[in-house]
Amino acid sequence: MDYTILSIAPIFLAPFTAFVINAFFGKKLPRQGDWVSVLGIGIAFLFAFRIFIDFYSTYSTEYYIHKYFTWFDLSYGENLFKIDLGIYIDNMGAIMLLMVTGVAFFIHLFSTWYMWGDVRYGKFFTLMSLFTSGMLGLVLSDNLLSMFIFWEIMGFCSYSLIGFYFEKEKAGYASIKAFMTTRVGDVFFLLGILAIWHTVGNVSLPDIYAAIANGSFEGHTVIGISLATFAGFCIFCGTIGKSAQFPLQVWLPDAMMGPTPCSALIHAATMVAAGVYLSLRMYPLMVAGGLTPFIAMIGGITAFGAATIALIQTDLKAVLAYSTISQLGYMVLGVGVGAYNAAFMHLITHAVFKACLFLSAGSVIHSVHTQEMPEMGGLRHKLKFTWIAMWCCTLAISGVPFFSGFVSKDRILGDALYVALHAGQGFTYMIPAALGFIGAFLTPFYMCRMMFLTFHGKPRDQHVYDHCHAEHLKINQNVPLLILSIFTLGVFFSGSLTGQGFVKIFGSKNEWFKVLVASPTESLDKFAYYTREELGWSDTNEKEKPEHSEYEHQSGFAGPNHENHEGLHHAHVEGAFGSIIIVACSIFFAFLMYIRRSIDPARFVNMFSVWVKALKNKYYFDHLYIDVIIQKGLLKFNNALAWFDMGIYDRFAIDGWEAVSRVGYKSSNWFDRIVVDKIGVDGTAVATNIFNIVLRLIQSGKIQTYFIVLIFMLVTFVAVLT
Amino acid sequence: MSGILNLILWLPVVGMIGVLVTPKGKDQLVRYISLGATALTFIVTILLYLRFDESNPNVQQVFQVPWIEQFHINYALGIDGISLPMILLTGLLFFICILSSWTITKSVKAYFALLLMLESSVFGVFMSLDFFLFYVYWEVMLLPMFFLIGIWGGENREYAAVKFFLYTFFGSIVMLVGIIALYYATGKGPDSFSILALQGGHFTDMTVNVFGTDFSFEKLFFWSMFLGFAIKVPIFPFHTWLPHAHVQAPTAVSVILAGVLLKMGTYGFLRIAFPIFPSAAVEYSTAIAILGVISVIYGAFCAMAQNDVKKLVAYSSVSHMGFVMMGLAAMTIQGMNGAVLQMFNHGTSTAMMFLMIGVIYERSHHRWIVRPDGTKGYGGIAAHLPRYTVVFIIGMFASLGLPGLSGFISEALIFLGIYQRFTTITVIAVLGLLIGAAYLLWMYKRMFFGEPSDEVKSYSDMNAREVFYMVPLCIAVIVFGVYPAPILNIMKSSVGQLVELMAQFQ
Amino acid sequence: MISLVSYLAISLLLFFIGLTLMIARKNIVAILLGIELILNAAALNFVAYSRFAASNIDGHIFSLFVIVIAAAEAAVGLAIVIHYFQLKETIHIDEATELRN
Amino acid sequence: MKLALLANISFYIPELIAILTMCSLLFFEAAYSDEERKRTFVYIVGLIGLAVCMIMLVANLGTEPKSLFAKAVVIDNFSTSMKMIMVLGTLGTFYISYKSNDIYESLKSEYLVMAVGVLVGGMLLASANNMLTLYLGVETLSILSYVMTSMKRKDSLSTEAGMKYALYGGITAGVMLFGISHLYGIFGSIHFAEIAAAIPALEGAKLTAAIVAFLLFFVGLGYKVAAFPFHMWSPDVYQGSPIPVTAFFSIVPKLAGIAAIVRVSTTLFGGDSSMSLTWIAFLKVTAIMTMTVGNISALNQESVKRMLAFSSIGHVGMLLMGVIVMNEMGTNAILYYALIYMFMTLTAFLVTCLVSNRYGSDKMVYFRGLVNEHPLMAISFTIILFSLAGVPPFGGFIAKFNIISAAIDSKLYTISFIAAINSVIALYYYLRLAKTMILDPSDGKDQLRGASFVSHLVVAGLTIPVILLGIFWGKIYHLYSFAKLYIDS
Repeated sequence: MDYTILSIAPIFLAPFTAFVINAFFGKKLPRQGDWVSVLGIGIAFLFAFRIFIDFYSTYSTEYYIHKYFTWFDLSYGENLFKIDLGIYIDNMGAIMLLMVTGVAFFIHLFSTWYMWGDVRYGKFFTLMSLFTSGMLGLVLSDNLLSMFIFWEIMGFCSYSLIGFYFEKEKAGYASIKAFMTTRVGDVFFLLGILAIWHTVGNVSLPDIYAAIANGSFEGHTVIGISLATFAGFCIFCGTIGKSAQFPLQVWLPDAMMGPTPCSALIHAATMVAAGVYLSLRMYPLMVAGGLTPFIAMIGGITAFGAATIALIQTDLKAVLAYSTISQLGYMVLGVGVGAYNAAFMHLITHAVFKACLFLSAGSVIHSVHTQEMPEMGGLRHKLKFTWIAMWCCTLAISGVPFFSGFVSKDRILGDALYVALHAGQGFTYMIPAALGFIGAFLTPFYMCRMMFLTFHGKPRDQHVYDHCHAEHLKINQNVPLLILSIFTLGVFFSGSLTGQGFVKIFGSKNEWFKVLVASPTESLDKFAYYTREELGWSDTNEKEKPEHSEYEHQSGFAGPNHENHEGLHHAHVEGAFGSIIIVACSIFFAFLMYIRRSIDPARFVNMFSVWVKALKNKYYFDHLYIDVIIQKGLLKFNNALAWFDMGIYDRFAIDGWEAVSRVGYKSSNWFDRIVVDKIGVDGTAVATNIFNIVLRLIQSGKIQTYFIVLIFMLVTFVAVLT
Repeated sequence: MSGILNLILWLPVVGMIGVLVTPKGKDQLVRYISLGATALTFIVTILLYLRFDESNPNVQQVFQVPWIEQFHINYALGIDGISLPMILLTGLLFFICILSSWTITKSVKAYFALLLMLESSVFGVFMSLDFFLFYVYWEVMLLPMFFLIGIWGGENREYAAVKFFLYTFFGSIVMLVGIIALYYATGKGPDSFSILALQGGHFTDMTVNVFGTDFSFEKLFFWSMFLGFAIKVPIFPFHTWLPHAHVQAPTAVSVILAGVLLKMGTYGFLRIAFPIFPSAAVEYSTAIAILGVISVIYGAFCAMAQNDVKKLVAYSSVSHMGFVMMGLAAMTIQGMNGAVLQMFNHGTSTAMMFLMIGVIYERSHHRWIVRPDGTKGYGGIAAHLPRYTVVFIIGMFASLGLPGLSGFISEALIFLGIYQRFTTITVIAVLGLLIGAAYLLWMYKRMFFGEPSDEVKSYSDMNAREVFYMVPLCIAVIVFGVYPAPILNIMKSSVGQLVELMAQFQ
Repeated sequence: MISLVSYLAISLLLFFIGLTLMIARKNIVAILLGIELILNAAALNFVAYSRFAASNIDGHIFSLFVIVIAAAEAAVGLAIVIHYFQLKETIHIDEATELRN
Repeated sequence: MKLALLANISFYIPELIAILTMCSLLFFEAAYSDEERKRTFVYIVGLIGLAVCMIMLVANLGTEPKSLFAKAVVIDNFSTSMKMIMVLGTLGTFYISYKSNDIYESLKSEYLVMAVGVLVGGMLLASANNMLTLYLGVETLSILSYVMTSMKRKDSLSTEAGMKYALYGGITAGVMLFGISHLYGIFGSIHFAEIAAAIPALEGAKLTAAIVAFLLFFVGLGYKVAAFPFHMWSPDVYQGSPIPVTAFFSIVPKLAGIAAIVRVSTTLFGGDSSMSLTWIAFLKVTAIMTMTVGNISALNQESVKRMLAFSSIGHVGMLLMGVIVMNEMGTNAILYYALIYMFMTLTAFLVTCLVSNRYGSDKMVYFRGLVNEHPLMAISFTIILFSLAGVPPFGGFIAKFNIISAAIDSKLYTISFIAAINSVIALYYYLRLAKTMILDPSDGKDQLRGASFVSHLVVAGLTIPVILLGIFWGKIYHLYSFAKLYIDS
C-alpha cells in the first residue's frame, strides 16, 4: 500500500484539529463542540483501522512505514545538525494506533453522557482531544525527541484534566503531584535522549536500532557507567514516571481527582500506556544495557505492592487505580523477563478492559453520586448493562480463561517462571516472578471484592440505592461499555479460544499477535545496514533485508534467554495451569468473604494490623515524598537559600561594599582623630619636649593635625623614594 | 548603505520628541503618539526581517559614517542573524509595553518619553558595529531605566533603581577599560573600534601588567568583558540586583528588563566576548558552564521560596538565563543556536509572565501569593477569571519548557549542545527543568486553584486592550514552539560562523 | 671663613624651628611667625647658593621676591587673624574647629 | 635686548587685560556711589574685561609658541587653552556670585576683583617657565584665595576657613620655597630648561638631595590642586567659603595647578632618568590615592557643597592620571577634561547656590523633589551629575574615556582599573543626589528665590555643552590636538 502524508497524518491531525477548533470556537458551537472531538477521534480511528488492515494483510515482521521530514536544519559549513521528525509505524505501532483510537473513541462517546451538564463541558472535550492527539503523536513518532514532545504534552493534559475541578484544593495538589512525579521520570528520559543523540547522532528509532546492531554503543561511558546502561536506565526512568512504577507510583491514585472518563483515558489508552510503550520501543537498548533484571524487579514490586494496597481500598476508582498500577507492573515485568510480545499484548488487552472498567465505574458513580463502595451494594438490579460489562472486564483482568487477561498476563507469568527456573539465569528473576504470582492471586480477589461490594449483596445505603435510576440502553452510556467488553474476550488476541493454541479460529493467521509483534532484538539485523536517506518524505516502506547479514546476537547478551522454545512452551503451560488454580482459589476466597460472609475480613485486618496500617498509608510513600522530602527538606532548603540570597549574600556581599566604603571613610576619620591627633600630635609634642624643654606640653590643634599629616607624609615619601 | 536601521533606531527618538512637545494635560495624545511610534518601529523591524538574507552569515544592512575621526570611531550599524531576532523581539515588546502602560497616570509624558528613549538605546546596542557606539548605547540605556524604576516603581523603588544602576555601571566600566585596551592593542588603526574587525582572536599572545603581575591580555580582558556582560545577564553570583529591580519596576519596565535587557548580556557574549577572545572563551567555557548551571539551580531554588509572584518570576529569569549561558559555553552548533533561540523565547515567555502579573496587579495592588503574615494572597483565580487563566497557563508552560511551546526546543537544543562537552554538568542541569516546573506549578496551584475569595471575586477579567496585547505573544510562543524554523533560519548562518570560529580555538 | 655648609645648617635650623612652631604652638600669630621663619630659611638658602654654588644672581632676585611675598602673606594672614579675633575673641588654634564633619 | 623684552608684551596682552580689568573694577567701585546700580555696572565691567581677555586668548591660540621675558613664561597653545578654560570658569562664577546670597549680602565688587586677581595668578602659573614665576603664580593665587575664603565677614566659619587656608597655604608655600631654594643650589639655575638639561647627569648624594628637594617642591603644587596627601585643607575651606568662591576654587586654582604640574613634569621629567621615574612613581601614587580618598570621602556627605568639594578631589586624581602619561595624548585629555569639568562644576555649584539661597543651607534634604518645582534645573543638574560620574553620552564620559585611553596607551593598566572602580564609587554618591532630586517626593516647597527664568536658562545653557561635547567631541578634540606643550630648550 502506498502511503502519503494524507493517509497517515489525519490519525494525529484529526483529534488535534478538533482540539484547535474547540479551543477557539468551542463555546460558539452547538453542544459546546463535543461532537467535533468525537468526530475527530472517529476519523482517526478509521484511518488507524485502514493501516491496521494493511499491516494485517501484509503479515510480515519486516514491514514498516518510515517517513520523515526536516523540522529544522542548523547545518552550517562542516557542522551538520538537523532534526527530522517523522512517522514510524510497524506492526506494534499499527496495533497500538488501533487500540488508542478505538478506546479513546468510546471514552469520548461515553463522556458526552457522563460530562453533560458540567460547567466546563466544552473545555473537557478540548483537553481530551489534545490528550488523545498527544498519545497518537507519540505512537506515530519515529524518534525519541518527538516522542518526548508528545509525552510532555500528555503530561500537560493530564495535569489539566486532573486539576479539572480547580475549585477543589485537592485537585490542585493532585495535578501538581501528577505532573511533578512524572516530570522526575521525564527529566531522566530527556537525559537518555541526550546520551543517545550524542552517540548515535540521531534519535530516530531505526537509527538507534541500527546503532545497537552495529555496536556503536559499546565503548562509550557516561559518568563512569556504560552508555547503553546509562541511556537505558534514563529512558526506563521515563517509564517509571509515566507508567507509575515503583517508586514513582504515587501520582496515579490521586489522578482520579479528574473526571472519570479522563481517568479512563489516562489509565487505559494514553498516559500510562505510553510509558510501557516506550520501554518496549527501547527494549533492545534495555537489553544491551543489561537492565532487564532491574526492570523485572521494578515490575514485580509494583505489581505486588499496588495489588496489596488495592485490597483495602473502599473507593471504587481507587481500587481501579491501584489495579492499573499493578497491571502496569505486570507489563514492566513482562519487559524485564523478555516477554516482549506478551507485555505488549497485555498493554493492549489491559487498555481495553481497564477503559471499560473505568467507564463502568463512571456509569455507577454518575448514577449513585458516590464513589464509596461501602455505600453501594446490590446495584446489579438497577445497572444491568454496566454490571455485565464490568464483570467481563473483571474476569479479564483476573486472568480467567477465555478472557483476554488470561492470554496476555499468563504468558507474562509463564515467561517469568521460565526465566526464573529454567533459563539458567540463577536467582536474578526469582523474586520478580514470585511477586508476580502472588500478585496474580491478589488481583482476582480485590477485583471480585469490588464487584461484590458494588453490585452484589444487599444495598447498604438505601438512600443511595433509591436515588439510582434504573439504566436503559443508551448509545453514549452503556453501549460503549458493552462494545468494549466484547473485546475482553481472549480470542481476538490469541486467535485461539484458550490462548494456548487449542481451538484455532483465525486459520493461518492464528497467532497473528505473536507473529506480528516481534521483539526488535530478534529482528535487529534488519537495521544493521540502515542508512538515512535524503531529506523529505521517504517512499520506502519495506526495507530489503541485507543479503549477508553480518549481524549476530552479541555474545554475553544480557537479556533473558529465550532460545529454548521447548522449555518456554513447557513453562507457559505450567504457568497457565498454575495461574488458573490461583485465580480460582482467589475468586472463591473473595466469594466466601464478601458474598457468603463466612470469613470475616476483619480477622485478616487484625492479623496483619501493622501491614494494613502501612497499606492504608500507601506504604508511606506520600509521607516520605511530601512530608519528608518536600516539606522538611526541599521547602526548608529553599527558604534558607532565598534567605541567604537576599538576607546574607545581597545584604553583606553586595550592599556590603557600601558599608565597607563607609567604614573606610569612618576609619580614615578615626585615623585623623585618634592616630594623628593623639599619637601624632601628642607624640610630636613629647618629642618636642625632649628636644626643646622651653616648649610646654601642648595639645592638638586641628589645623596642626594637617601639618602633622603633611610632614608625616613628606617624610614617608622621602623615605620611600630616596 | 541602508537607512532602514537608522529608521528603526531614530523612530522612537522622533516619537520621544513628539511626546515631549505635546502640550501639558494631553495625556491621551501622548499615549497615542508613543503607540504610533512603537507600532511604526515594529512594522519597520518586520520590513527589516523581510529584507534580511538568511543565507548570509555576515553583517548586513551596514550603515557607517565616521564619528570621531581621530579615534577611528564610527557610527556603524549593522545586523546579522544573532541581532535580528533580538531586534524583532525589541520592536514587539516595546509596542506591547506601551499598550500595557496605558493605565499609567503619574507624569505620563515623562514616562512615555523615557520608554521611547529606552527603546532607541536598546536598538542601538543590538545594532552597533562600533565598540564605542555599543558602549555608549549600553550605558545610555541605564538612564531611562534608572528613572523608570525609580519614579514609577514600587515601595522600595529608589533602592532598586540605585542598585540596578550601580551594579550595571560597575560591570560596564570595567568593560570600558577592556574596550580601550583593545583599541590600543590593535595599534589605533582604522578598525580599532570595529567589533567585526576585532573578532577572530588576534590577541592570544599579548600580555599586560596589572598590579605588578603579568597577565595574558586575552584572559584579563575576557574577564573584564565577562564581568560587564555577566552582571547584565545576570549569572550567579551577580544576580542580586535582578529581584530588586524586577519587584520594584512597573510592569512595562519589568517586561523590557526581563524580555530584552537581560538578553543584551548574552548578546554581548555572542557578539563581543566570545569572538574577540575566542581562546580565553574556550579555556573558560567550563567555568561559564558551571556558573550557568549554578544559576539554573540556584535561581530555581530561590524562586520556589518566594511568596511575591514577581520576585518568583524574577528568579526564574536567573534560572532561564543560566540555560542560555550553558548553551553559549557549549560552543557547539546546537548549544549556540539553542542559546540564541532561548534568548528570543525567554523574551516572549517571560514577558508574558510579567504582563500577566501586571494585569492582576492593576486589580489587586499587591503581588502576594502568600502574604508575609501567612494569609492567602491570591487564590481561586481560575474559577473567576477564565480568560486570564488561559493566557497565564500558556505563558507559564512556555517558560516551564513544555514541548509544543517555545521554551522547550531551545532548552532541548542547549542540552544537546552542552551534553557534548560537559556531560556531568548536563546531568545536574536537567534537574533545573524539574525544579523549574515545580516552582511554577506550585505558584499556579496557590494562585489559581481553590474557591475564589471575595477579593478575587472583585477582579474583572482581562479587557479587550489586555487581550489584544497578549495575543501576539501567545501566537509567538505557540508558533515558534511548534515550528521554530523561521527563527532558527535567521540565526543559523551567523551562529554557525561563530561556532566555526570558536572551533578553531578548541 | 664661613662656608656654604654653615649657611645651609642655619637655614635648616630655621626651617625646623619654623615647622616646630607651626606644629607645637597654639597661638595663631606664633604659627604665622613659623611661616615667616620657613620663608626666611629659604631666602637664606637662595642667597647662599647664589654666592657659593651658582654663577648667577637669580638667587638674590628670588630672595627679594620672597621678602615681598612674605610681607604680603603676613599682612593678609594677620588681617584674617585679627578678623577672626574680632569674631571669636580668641586666637587659640584649638578653638578653630568649627569646620568638621 | 631691553626693547626685545618689551616687544614680548604683545603676546602677554590677555594677562594685561585681566590686570587692567582688576584695576578698573577697583576704580569703578570707588567712583560709583549708588549701591544697586554700581553692582550691576561692576559686573558689566568685569564681564567686558574678561570677554576681551578671552578674545585675545583666542587670537593667541594660533600663533607660534614662544617664551617671553627671558624665558620666564611660555605662551603655547596648551597654556592658552588652559587660560581660556580658566577665564570661562571665572566668568561662570561671576554669574554664581551675582546670584549668591553669600556674596550679595555682604559685598559689592570685591569678589570680582579678587577673582580676576586669582585668575591672573592662575594664568601666570599656567605659563610659568621658571621657578620664580611658578612661585609667584602660586603665591598670587594663594594670597588672594585666603581673602576670598574669608569673604563672608560676619560668618565665623568663613573666617576660620580663611585662616586655616592661610596657615596651610603658608606652610606649604614655605616648604615649596625651601625645596626650590635647594633645587637652585643643586642645579644652579631656576629655569626649567636648564634644570631639565642637568637632571640626567645627577647621581649619588646629589640625586637624593634633588629627590627630596623636588618632593618639597611638589608640596606647593600638590596643595594647590588638593592632591593627596595635601588635600586636607580643601574640604574645610570649601565648606567655609561662600558658594561662588567654592565654585571658583574648584576650577581656576585647580586647573592652573594642573597646568603647572603638567608643564613641570613634561619639561623636567620628559626623559627616562631615575629622577623622572621617581617623579612618575610618586605622581602615580598621588593620583591613585587622590581619586580614591576624594571619592570615598564624598560618599556620605550631607552637604552638597562638601560632597562636590570631595568629588573635585576625585577629579583631580583623574587629571593627575593624565599627567602621568607624559605625552601629547595626556595633555589633550587633560585639556578636554578641564573644559568639561569646568562646565560641570559651574552648573553644579550654580544649582547648589540657588537651592542654598532659598533654604540657607546646602544640605541634601533640601534638594528633595526638586524636579517637581524646577524640572529644567533638576534635569540639568541630574545630567551634570551623570556626566560627573562618567555616564555616556555626556561630556564627562568622554573626558574620562580620553584620560583612561591615554593611560592605557602607556600601558598603565593598574591605574586605569582603579580609575574605573573609582567611577563606580563616584556614581554612588552622585546617584544619591540625583535620586534625592528626581525620585524623592518634594515637601511642598516654595519657589526658589533668585531662581529666575534666566537662571534656569543659564543652568540649561551650561548643560548643553556638556551634552554636545559628549556626542560631537571630535572637533574639539581635534582642536586640542594642536595644543602642544612647548618645551623651550
